[in-house]
Amino acid sequence: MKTAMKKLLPVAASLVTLISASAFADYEVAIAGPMTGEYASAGEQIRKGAEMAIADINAKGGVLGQKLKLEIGDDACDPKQAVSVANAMVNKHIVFMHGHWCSSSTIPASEIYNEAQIPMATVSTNPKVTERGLKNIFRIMGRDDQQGEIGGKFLASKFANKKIAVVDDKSAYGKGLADEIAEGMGSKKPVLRESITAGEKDYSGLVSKLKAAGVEVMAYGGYHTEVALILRQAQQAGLKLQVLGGDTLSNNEIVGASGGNADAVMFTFAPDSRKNPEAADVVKRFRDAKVEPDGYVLYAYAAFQLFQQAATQAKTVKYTDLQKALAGGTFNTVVGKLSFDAKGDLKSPGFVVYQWKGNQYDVLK
Amino acid sequence: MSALNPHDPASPLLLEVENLTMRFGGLTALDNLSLQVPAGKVTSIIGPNGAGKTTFFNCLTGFYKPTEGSVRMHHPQRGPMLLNQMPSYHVARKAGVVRTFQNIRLFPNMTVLENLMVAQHNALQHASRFSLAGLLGLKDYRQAREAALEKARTWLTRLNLLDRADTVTGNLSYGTQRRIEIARALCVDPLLLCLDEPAAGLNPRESAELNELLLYLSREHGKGILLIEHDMSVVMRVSDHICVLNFGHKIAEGSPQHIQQDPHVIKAYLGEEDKDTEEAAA
Amino acid sequence: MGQFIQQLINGLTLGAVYGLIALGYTMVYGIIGMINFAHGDVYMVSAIMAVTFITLLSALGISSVPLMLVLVLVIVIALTSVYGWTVERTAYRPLRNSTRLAPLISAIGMSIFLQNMVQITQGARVKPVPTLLPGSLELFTANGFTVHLAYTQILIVLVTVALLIGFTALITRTSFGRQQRACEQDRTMTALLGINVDRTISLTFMLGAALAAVAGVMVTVYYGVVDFSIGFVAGIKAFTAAVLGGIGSLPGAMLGGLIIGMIESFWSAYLSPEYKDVATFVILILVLMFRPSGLLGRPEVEKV
Amino acid sequence: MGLLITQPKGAAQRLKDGVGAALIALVLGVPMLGLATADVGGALAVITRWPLLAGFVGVVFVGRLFFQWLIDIFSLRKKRREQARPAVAKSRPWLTWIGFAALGLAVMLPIAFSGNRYVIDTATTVLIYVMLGWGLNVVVGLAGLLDLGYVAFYAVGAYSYGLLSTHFGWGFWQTLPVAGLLAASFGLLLGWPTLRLRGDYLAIVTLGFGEIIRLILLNWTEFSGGPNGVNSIPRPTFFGLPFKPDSDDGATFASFFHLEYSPDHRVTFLYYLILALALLTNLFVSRLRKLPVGLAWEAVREDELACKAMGINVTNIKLSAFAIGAMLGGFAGVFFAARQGFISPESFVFSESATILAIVVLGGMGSQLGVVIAALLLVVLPELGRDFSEYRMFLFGAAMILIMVWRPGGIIAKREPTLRLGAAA
Repeated sequence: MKTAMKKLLPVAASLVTLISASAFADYEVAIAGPMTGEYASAGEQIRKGAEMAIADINAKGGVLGQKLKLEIGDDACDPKQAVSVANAMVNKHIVFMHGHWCSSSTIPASEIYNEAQIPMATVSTNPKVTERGLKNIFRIMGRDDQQGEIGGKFLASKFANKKIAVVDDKSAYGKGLADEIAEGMGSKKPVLRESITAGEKDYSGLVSKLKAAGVEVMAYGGYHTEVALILRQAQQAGLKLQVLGGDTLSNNEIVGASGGNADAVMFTFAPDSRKNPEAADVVKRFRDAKVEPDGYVLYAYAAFQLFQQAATQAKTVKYTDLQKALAGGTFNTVVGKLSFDAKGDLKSPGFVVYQWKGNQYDVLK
Repeated sequence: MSALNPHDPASPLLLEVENLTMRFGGLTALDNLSLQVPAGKVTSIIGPNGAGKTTFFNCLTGFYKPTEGSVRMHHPQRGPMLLNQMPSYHVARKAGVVRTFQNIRLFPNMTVLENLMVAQHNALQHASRFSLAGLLGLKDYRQAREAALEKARTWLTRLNLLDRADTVTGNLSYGTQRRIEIARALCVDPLLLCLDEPAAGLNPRESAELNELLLYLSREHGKGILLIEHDMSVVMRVSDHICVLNFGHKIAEGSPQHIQQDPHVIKAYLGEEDKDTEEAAA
Repeated sequence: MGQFIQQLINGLTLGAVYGLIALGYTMVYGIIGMINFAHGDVYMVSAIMAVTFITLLSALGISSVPLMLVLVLVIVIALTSVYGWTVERTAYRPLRNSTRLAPLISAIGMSIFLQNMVQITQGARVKPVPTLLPGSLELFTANGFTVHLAYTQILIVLVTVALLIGFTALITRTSFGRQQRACEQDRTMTALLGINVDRTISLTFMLGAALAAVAGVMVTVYYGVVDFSIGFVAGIKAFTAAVLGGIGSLPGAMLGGLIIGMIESFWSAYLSPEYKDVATFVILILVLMFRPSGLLGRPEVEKV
Repeated sequence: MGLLITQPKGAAQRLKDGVGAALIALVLGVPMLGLATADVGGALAVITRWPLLAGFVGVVFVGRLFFQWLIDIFSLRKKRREQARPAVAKSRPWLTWIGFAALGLAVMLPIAFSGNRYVIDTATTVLIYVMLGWGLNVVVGLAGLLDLGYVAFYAVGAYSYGLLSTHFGWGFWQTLPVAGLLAASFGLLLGWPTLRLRGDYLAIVTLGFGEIIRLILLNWTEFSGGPNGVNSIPRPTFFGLPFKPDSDDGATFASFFHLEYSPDHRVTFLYYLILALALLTNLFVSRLRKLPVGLAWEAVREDELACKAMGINVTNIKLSAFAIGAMLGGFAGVFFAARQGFISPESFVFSESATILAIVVLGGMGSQLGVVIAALLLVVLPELGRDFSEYRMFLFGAAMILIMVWRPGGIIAKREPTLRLGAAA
């Protein structure tokens, strides 16, 4: 026990300075998500949306007369970091959280927010997020089982005579979604059920497998980068492939990345809020600021509208009242009217199938 | 080549090498070598560089598997055993044949004392019941450890290293490191000690001490000593028996006096001219 | 049959890319005996630069594909070599005489640093380039499966073969190659012979980076999409390839790359793609159990 | 670019050196800072940022001059110090005192920061890494075996608890020894065929093994939950008293001690739990190090052949290091699963192994106290960096390089002898 234990002195010293730095005057609100790492582009969308929302709210006098101050937490989609971010946020006495983004981060982090009685609005789509009986969590987007079902039914009816493969990227999100799509297809059975490893470059093995099986449509659970690569490689191999995926394929990176094949991509997503008349003003200001408000940008904006309206109704940011307001109310946001069921899921999630056309996506009739 | 018989009742046969051959690809490093090493005597292997001396040690101690031939150790308690079929650590642990290295191989970041304790690993590990007794600090482990320290202290004293005991070995002078390596080998309790050029790099006073030590070990402790050495002042003074190698062949064997007069040896060592003339004559 | 040939072609291309990156690993390992974990990120940096310069040159109106490729290769190789040099100079040279693990850790730090540097300066979004060399040869059709050989695949394999031959000649025939091999054998002795060891090591790093740069440009052209996180996976695969082939051996690195490319290609086409990395590593472990120095590595005889 | 060994003296020389550095910075900076690509309507366009580049080159120039000046001063001092350094290994009692002081602080921390769960939770993370570092230290620091797949054993421990507790209702304390043994067996399984490989070949094999374990956990959904991981892992209880709000079904920690329920109780309890586990680990490893097996580990690291010549079965010694390191990693994994309540393969990726290895090497191989300091640095630095958002990992990478270059032997580079003749007498 001679070379015994150590730790505290420097941690303590450094953390004291860290903590004393946070102020008290304003309401602290927070976003959390992958600001670094592979999925950093989603984090960037959330940040842009949140920053605009906070600026707008503060310009109009803030919430209950207090200005909002935005804290940004980076979990890099790593569950362990997510827990750490959650603890840090609790310590900063935030009154509202928008996040996290990856379901695998949202699930462990939400337990900490729940214990600390902090309401949160998330866009994580994994069903488990709201299935654990936590009262503080509100999902402002649909669930994978809902979008999977819609996607699956769409495939089964529209491509009744074509061979369909179901592929996922082995992420919790991708696999969950792909399973739901396969189930949603009902009696139409996929000819192939495959998984790939995200983060690689070469999917020619998958492509030639699809080609050999005569697959024309691929249902995909996962992120847009892999879809873009698969499409490029399919084109190279002389395979005409259409893809249907989930909300993550709304990322406009897919247009350039798929090398002109994006038109073959369909995806399920909540109704496009950019076309919402109520969002027109906000959308314009995003575009003026050179930010295309696609993907999660408007959701982040909406999350703080939600908070502002709920707090105004409750006339306080105390958890019990705020939670009650969120659970019971209906809120007008740039992504439409939001209200929640007992689990905290959206009452009318409404998924729509979109297709990319050029560098825009459009509802597919 | 006189068939000098090293057997006498006071020095029983320890090691018996028969027809040992070691080939590396096309190169024959040892060619049909036979040799007997008794206990309580110093047997030296000499020969020019590249004669196969170190290869011979490597074959004895399990580092190389000889191509042909056998190396038999006559263990006084455990009976005969074939070293050429044993893994190297068994050679030291079971057969009691322990070597040193030509280019010193100490544990350089550990202290002298720690080096000596590592050498007693097997006994200590046994006493610690694979660490269990050691973790609990049981009495018989503590006693074994005391005994091991005592042994280390004895050899440190004998080799004049006591004041260096707590020094990191890597920082010590070459001559001191040589002595530590011998002390470490002695802590394994060898029956046969194989020393690979122990006098290399020693100053005259240190080699004189080495002579004395070798004689002490063989005479007082009855250890068999197998010595590879270039320093003839050491070899001639301490050897009971000398075997001369050249290009993997044994070219001569016998007492120091005998070897000093052997024409083959003189030729191998000095005789470029002799060789040329002989070859020309042939 | 058709699918088999197709996967052979795909595996060959993939293997060539792994091999190119592995060559850099193996050269660096050979000369200073360290695993350069940042090598994959140097490759990533070069791919990002390739995107920048392809975009820039097309904006400047260069439309000839061969001219564009040559220009981009030259620029990216030159710039990446400077990155390779700087990495060695700042993170490894000060550690040259310390323990074996110190440079390994500083390489891991360098890998994190480069990856995040690119993310900050170039953004996190994936970077696409338009398909430069579209089209492919239709080789034949068997059972309704048409085998395609893309022009970029031909390009990659040709470039790789040329580089392998060139580098082997460089190492075996030139005085730099002799100095390089001398440094591998015994750095102190080489220095005593009046050879500038620092310079030789720096040059080796630059050459390794140059090879990574070629791989980076090829990947950009072939796959068309790169981002700041591609270095890690590529680095691990190339490292595996280098070890499989016998680390320190140039042909070994290429062979290792090809084998891994083939395993991945065939495993994902005929078996389950999700276990292809498991297959790669299991084969690596098996090979090392029977050939502890890799396929073409010289068996290390410890001198007693 | 400021850390080179060359030391030009004259002003002209320094200036030249600074200009050289600035030139290189210019070349490096053009493609990364000067030029960038941005997405404009679905296609890329190049944007230029020359002022940024000019600023960077300027900073490098000035920085280089300044660093050279600093380095000249430091290297002079270092030389003087080295000349004064004696060869005999001196005992350094102050290290022990630092150890005890740190222990005292560790025990006091939850009291000093009561209610601040972020600090306590971060300290818990530090302690997990300290424990992992001590475990890996046996393998890398003592036995000198480069293990790049240590996270595999951590995963084995975590999944043992995750699965045994959710499927069979095993408790934390029941699982702990089982998970340790299981992890140790995995260590033997990996070590037995591969330990004869030389250093870097062993490294890649361990890396591969770590990946294999992760990929199996990821893909074998029926067994491990696949990418969804294992959810709702029970938290450890305080001798059977759960940390829950008061309810009708049985006593809770709060009700038993007549406290008002607070989630902080559990956080604090977890902290003390890992502190105790870490202390036990430390005690265990420090004792082992002084036993024959510990000495043999270090001897194997120093010179395998010499060990064989001493009659030591090197394979067994290496295996024992591997198994014990794995077992400690398994223990840490059990705690990790219990603390997170949720585990998935994402927590057991290669970069985790790299972090643990970095802790061991940065701390100074074989040094127990060094591991603590390095774990603190590597956990707290990124935490402090949270305010820097995307610059966080960038600075972290730079810090790793700087620390290594500054202290190539690790923060505590010097080895303490395990026994002394003086003390033993």
